[in-house]
Amino acid sequence: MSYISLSDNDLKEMLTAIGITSIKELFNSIPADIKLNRDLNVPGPLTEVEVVAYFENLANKNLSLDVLSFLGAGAYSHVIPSVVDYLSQRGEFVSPYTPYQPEISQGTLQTAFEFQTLICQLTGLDIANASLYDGASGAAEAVLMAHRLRRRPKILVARSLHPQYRETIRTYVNNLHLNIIEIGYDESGCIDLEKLKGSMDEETSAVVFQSPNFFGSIEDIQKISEMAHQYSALSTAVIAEPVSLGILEAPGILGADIVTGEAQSFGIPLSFGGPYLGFMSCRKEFIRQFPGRIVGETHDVEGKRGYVLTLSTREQHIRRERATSNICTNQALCALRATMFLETLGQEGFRELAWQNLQKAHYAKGQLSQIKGISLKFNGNIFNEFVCEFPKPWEEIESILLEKKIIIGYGLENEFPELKNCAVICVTETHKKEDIDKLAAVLKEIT
Amino acid sequence: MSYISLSDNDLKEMLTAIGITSIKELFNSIPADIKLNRDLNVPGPLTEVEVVAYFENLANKNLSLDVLSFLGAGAYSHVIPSVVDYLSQRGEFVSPYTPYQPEISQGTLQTAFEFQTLICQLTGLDIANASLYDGASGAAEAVLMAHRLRRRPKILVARSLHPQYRETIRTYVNNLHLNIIEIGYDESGCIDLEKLKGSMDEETSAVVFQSPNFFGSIEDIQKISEMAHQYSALSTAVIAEPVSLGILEAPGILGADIVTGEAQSFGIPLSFGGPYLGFMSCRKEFIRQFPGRIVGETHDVEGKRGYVLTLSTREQHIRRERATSNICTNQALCALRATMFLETLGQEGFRELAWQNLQKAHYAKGQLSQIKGISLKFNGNIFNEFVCEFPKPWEEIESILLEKKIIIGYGLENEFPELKNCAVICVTETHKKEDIDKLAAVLKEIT
Amino acid sequence: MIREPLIFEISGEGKRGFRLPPLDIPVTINLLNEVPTREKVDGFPQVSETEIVRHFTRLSQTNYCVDIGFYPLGSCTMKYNPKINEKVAAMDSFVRTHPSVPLKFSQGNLEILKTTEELLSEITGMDAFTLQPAAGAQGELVGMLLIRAYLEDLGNPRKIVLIPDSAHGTNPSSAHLSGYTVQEIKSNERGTVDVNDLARMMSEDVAALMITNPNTLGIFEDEIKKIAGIVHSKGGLVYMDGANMNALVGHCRPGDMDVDVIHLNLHKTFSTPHGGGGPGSGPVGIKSILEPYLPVPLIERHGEGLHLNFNPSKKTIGRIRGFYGNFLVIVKALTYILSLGPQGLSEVAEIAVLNANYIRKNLEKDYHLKYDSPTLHECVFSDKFQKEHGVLNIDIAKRLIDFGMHPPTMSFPLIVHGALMVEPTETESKRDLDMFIAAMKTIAIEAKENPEVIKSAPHGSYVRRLDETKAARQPVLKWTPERTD
Amino acid sequence: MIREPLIFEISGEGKRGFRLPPLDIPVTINLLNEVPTREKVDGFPQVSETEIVRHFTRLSQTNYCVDIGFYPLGSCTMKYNPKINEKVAAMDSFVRTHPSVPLKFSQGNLEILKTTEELLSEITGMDAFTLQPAAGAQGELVGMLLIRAYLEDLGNPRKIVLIPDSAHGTNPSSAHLSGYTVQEIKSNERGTVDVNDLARMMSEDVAALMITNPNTLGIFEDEIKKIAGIVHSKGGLVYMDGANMNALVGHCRPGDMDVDVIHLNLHKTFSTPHGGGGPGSGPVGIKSILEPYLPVPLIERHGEGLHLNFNPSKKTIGRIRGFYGNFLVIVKALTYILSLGPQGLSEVAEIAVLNANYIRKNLEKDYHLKYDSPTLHECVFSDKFQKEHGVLNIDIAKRLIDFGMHPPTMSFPLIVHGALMVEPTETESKRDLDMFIAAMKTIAIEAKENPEVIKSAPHGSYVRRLDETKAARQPVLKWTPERTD
Ligand SMILES: Cc1ncc(COP(=O)(O)O)c(C=O)c1O
Ligand SMILES: Cc1ncc(COP(=O)(O)O)c(C=O)c1O
Repeated sequence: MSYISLSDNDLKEMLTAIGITSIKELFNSIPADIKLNRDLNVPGPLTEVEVVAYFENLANKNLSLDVLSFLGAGAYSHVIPSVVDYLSQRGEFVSPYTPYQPEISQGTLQTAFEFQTLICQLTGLDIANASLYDGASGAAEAVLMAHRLRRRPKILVARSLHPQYRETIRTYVNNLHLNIIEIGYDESGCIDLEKLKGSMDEETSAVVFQSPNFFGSIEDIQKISEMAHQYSALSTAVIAEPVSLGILEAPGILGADIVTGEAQSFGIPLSFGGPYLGFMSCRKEFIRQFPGRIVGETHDVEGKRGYVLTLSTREQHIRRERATSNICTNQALCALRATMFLETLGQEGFRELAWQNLQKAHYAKGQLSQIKGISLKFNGNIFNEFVCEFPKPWEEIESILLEKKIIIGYGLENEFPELKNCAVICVTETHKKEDIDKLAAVLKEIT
Repeated sequence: MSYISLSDNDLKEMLTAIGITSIKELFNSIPADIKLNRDLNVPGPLTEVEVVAYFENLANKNLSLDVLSFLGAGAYSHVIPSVVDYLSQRGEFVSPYTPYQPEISQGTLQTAFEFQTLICQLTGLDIANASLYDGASGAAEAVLMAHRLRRRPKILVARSLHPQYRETIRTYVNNLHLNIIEIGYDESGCIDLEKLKGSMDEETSAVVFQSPNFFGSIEDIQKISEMAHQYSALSTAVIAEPVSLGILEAPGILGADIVTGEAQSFGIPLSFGGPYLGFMSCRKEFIRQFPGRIVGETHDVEGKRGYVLTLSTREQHIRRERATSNICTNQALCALRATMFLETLGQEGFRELAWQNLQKAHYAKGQLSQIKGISLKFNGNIFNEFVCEFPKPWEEIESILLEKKIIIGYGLENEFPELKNCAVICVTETHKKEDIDKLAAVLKEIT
Repeated sequence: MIREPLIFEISGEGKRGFRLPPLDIPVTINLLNEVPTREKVDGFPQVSETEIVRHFTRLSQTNYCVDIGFYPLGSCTMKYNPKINEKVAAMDSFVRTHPSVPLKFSQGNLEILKTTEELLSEITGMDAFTLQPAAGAQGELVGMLLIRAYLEDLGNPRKIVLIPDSAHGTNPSSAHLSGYTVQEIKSNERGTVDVNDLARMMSEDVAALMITNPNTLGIFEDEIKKIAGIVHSKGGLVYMDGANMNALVGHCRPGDMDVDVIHLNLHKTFSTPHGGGGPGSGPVGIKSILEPYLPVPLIERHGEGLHLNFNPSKKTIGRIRGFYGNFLVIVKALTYILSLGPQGLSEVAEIAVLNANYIRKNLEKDYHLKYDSPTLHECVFSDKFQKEHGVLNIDIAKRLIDFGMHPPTMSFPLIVHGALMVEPTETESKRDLDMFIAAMKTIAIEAKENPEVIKSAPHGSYVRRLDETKAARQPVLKWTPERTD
Repeated sequence: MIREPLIFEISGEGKRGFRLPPLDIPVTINLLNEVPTREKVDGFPQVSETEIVRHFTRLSQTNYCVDIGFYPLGSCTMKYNPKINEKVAAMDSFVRTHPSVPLKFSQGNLEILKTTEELLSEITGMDAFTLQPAAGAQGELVGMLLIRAYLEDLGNPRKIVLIPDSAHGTNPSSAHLSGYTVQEIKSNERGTVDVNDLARMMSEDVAALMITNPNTLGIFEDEIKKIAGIVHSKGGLVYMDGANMNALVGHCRPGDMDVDVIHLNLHKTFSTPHGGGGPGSGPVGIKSILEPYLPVPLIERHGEGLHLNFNPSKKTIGRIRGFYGNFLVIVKALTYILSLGPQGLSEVAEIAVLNANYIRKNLEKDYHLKYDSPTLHECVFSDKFQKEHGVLNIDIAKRLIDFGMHPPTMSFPLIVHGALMVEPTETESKRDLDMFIAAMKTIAIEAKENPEVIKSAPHGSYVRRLDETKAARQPVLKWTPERTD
């Protein structure tokens, strides 16, 4: 299949108009010695029927049907209202570029403005951007921003922050030669507040922590922020499961200065890890150091309200090497989906969603913790994830459950050698009581 | 789920504005003795998640996956370009009413005008309407129209016309007390021209035949039309598989006066039988008796081209009991899909489609006819269907093949007792060589 | 705004919008030697996929629709079409089933059909349903044929069908198609059927009364039982046009009003989208006396399974279409019924009636209301006040377009001259209702102060007022290559 | 036209757009006793599903997009996005796989990723690819971090990155983020890298040259091998910004030009839609010397199966994001590559270049072209002629909107003042090109005869020219309940 729209005749007329006899002539500026004088070694062309068959074949290799999964750990299975798919696939949303021409991009821009508003409402902070790549790179951008704001060499990072986010931060800041100090966790699964206190000082730009954290435990944002503020370090909260914000107090209200995270939970399918949706918000005094596109409200020459990309003097296309971030293309369509998701659920629906996650996860936690041999690794408060320790090697547990068509959770020992035979189990509103009971029943049998 | 858009407060304000205290008061005009004083005994309400689960469960009961089917007989499996689904589901096409207000319905109207043009090009006739319910009711409307035009009591109907179409004609004209005479078929599977000739006379309004007919045989439209015209009866061709028109001469060119049929083949999925797409075209002198909506071109007050529903003095909302048909809502969205389908395939693609059907069906016919015990029932020219006679009882053949996950075709003996152990087999571009070879191999084994 | 050409006008040799996989069998030549064939379909366009997508995306944007805004087209019940309906109806298994598969391959589909029949029976209080009719008008035809078959069976199909003068055009048309002569019954000053007139006209020549309830004025025929009694007493049957069922659902049932036959429009009351003119679905509900006459095939429960009965009784009116009905439309309607449940369904009628009365209350001083009877889900204003300034209902309609709204129905009821039939439905927000009311009030003022602005409307649409007379007088019904435009 | 409110402005207590199934477990109260909670998210809207659908349908129609028309936004390669890509990427199995499933549950997905890596290597002539970067800019960062890691490994990461003055803004920004100081190289009068300037600036402090080829003027850097030679001779590496790969695909390969690292934009060359600003995908291709540094995880073939290697070598730059890349975007790009095949891909470049040259030829008398070198897939005009009449590139851009077209790029290259960078892409019809040419010619005439109509443009859009200065000076970045508007 080719997507060319020229007829045979058009082609001839255009060559004549240009004054050439063959398209090849237009490539004369490419030196002969670097021209590729053969066809690319690429399969195809495939027609629609063939390409669909090709991918159906691959899809079948995924074997993922009918499995009952309790995987979370940074990617969450939530309900998606039918209107989100229906509306977000409209060509007018899918096929424009970044809204450089606001007069013909109000759909994208107004939606982004609504997204920013929703993120501020969720996080309790003043300003939000129009999206970042994902939670991990968002965390890295937050560290860079905090460092630009405070210019101090020390960054405290909770070990209970998603390991991929920690690694990404490390990659992004590697050449800044910062002193990244990892702060462990205590028996609640939360950041070790004593250790945090001990590490915090005038050299510290920020403390970065996740809540609910990678183990599912809810951090004490207030305490952490107080400790940070004592040295005017920035309290940087990462939210990987923002459905929790339907029931947990806004981090900004509790003292966080920067809130960043992953909003995949908001209407973005699991998609084997991407595209997802990074978001970030902060206090308004940090705006000059804030990364990413921002949409603002203004008026047209007739006084009609409209929206534009604004404060772009922070950005690469104006400021070049002095930009607050190199980001250009972000995750606009994912932000659109998140906006649709949140607005469709609405205040009541979102509250209910959070509440059901909380209830179901606690029900599961209760059921599992009663099973002989299985223990809860941590005693902190949780939202929709928690860590279990199993009496048998994790690999064995995992594979026995797979035979029963259950993916029980995310094994921790690769990334946390100290958490042998432990796994994070995630329960959301998508799990029915019978799913949870089945998990418990199977586990009872095998432990 | 409810789709109400009033807030609690709106409701109060509206009651106040109307001057009542409860909505119930608005129903006072319904006498108490016919009020339903209980809840309807209907399940639900179901949320989206639940309703999807409900229907997935039913979908699974269909057991239709992975079956290799050679069913045609009035409903055909053809490729559907991805753009057809993508574009036809746009809210702007799906959610308007019939275009009574042309100024805000040009999308629907221009598409219908293009549809009419395509149908005229396909059928070789002057005018086409914007759609009818389906092929069967289209055939009935054609008979009614022919009778209005000729006012003669006799209608000759080919026995090789789709039995459902024949039955529908009978139902529609029952109270007109017409003399419906069935004309049999010969060893080619085509209408028995001798018998036709013998039955044709000055009392005949029309001859109605299908080509390719229900057995797949291509009728001699020219001869049939000549016979009809000799008595100025109307040659009425029914096309149930209009993909054939990509390679067969237009019936209008061959003498048909009315061409009607089923355009499900054009981008409409099989859908367990509906919604499908009836179409009709005829010579322009019949326009006053033509049923259904028609779109015409005109101009607006500024001279801009535009489209409107026209010639509505034929229709029920103007002419009431003297209308040419009672049709009101038709199958507009199906016609839109057909328009997209044909325009996407285009002249070349449509020719190729017809050609592949022809080739594959003949390949299959060749393979099957070589199998000992299986014989071709008819020797006529075919397009993509043909009739095989099996050496064993049809039920046995059908069920053995079902075990091999093959639906071999449409068994004829219920509707044609004279065709014992016969079935119509349909082969389209969707069948791969290996599918056909598999059918042949399995049949070889069991016959 | 760029004017969108006809696809034929951008066609060009060599452009392709789609390709089939290459033929995977040996080619045989001369397969159709004796048959007249053609090299290509003359005039068929050749465009690229890019051009197809732009053509239809641009065209789509010239359409107004329910997904865009308020659509108070009376009698059409243009409610919001839930997207979950579309999602369910797009499930592979529903979309891909061939209608002639062996029964065990379609048990799920048959269950959907049977369940819908049963639920519609409960909702309407009828004894049985056929889901076959493709739309309301075909439902009417089926209903009248059932009545005819029943009467014929009793010895005399009779000659006349009585229809109120306020009825929709399909009613007389369908009656005629069923072989009956139509006689009109007058409406009384309340806007309802004149019972005396009816009694006078009712005879043993009359096969049936076709009545719409609430009628097309939105008024409930409160004497319906009396009316039915009169008809029944002379051996006739009562056919109810159920297009206005949105006013009643959950509150009263036609079956309880002594109605013998009813059709519903699933594309009205049951939220399936209208698609710019279909596909719809017009199921017919009946009392048990009519059951032997139902069209074939019947869907029957046999123990665990479901079965299609193609030969239920000699009395059947026969077949009225191919296969079993507009299946995917029925899937959507069932999705809707289950989504709403009993309270949701009854709330539909409540809010539909509330919204209509809110509009009526707000506009009854500005626009003439011929009948002051209480109305349910719609009400019919007229242009009587505005006509004094030379402004007709069509002008008001066109002017509404400038306010971003769809106009009301104007083509009927014929008993209200210059009708503006307004049906807001239950899914509209107060904001939309208020915007409509404000627009109508503005237009009422404009009619006095600046009638020209109304008569030259619409001003802002993709095309302005179109010359419908020219279209009918010099019909151009297809594109031809000779044209230059 | 009705102005679309913010969703917050139509919110109302009691409206619901969605419902969850009821909780099916016993409720436990006081689960979060010690944790600060909230009753609700303040300010969150409450609207119906009807209102959601209308809100976004209406908003969508205020967007211009590729599905609507010509979008010659230079450097952005706004080609048609095939719908089959969307269909494939929407397959259940791709959409629903959790990224952390055991490997045997994702073999199909991994095969897609690996195949795409391999095909991109073949297309670009590079040795290996990582598909992780979420967009071009992240690709640049990864590419520069790879270079840095490599040089560090050799003992010295070096300090400077050279970038031509015509480069896109992300180039210097990414170089900076990777810890380098940026030095600009001048373009010569041909519009290409000044080789002498480069030779002068190249030193053992220079880590890399970031070059775009064809450059942002659309001109092929024909001395690329010489340039690479100069850089390599001092131990530096050559980074190529592959955003303009649409001009080259199938005709020459960066790997054959001695380029060491390249990023591609799948959302440009490989037809994945831009989504109003993403998601994109910016894969990075490398020569084998950089392989030890690739970000984790690597996708590796192990016999029959595929495997994710999270700890390939100590030398890896580490992780640059969560999981494995924008998977669904990659699925779309692979669909595109397979759909086109080798000839189709090479035709892409041919027609893209043809279309651009057709426009150039037709407009070069009307608009100033600073450089007269041959151009490939795009060309950069300027407003020099029009400026004499007070008309700037932005005015021309806004005026184009009135003609129903998207304006060209204006924000760069910085070396052309008042730039109008026009990239038509290969999917456009001659009719669209001709309409654009005609519009531009009309504007050129208007600039002389009626400059005001240009300067006050656009006239017909949903909003007219917006006050961007106000937006930046008095930032309003979210809705708050206090506002009245
Ligand atoms: C009152 C009434 N009856 C019957 C019909 C006919 O229904 P359909 O258009 O589905 O054939 C309509 C539809 O407009 C109607 O409003
Ligand atoms: C030349 C060039 N380089 C890099 C980029 C950045 O790519 P992205 O927007 O995908 O981050 C762009 C995109 O605008 C570009 O045009």
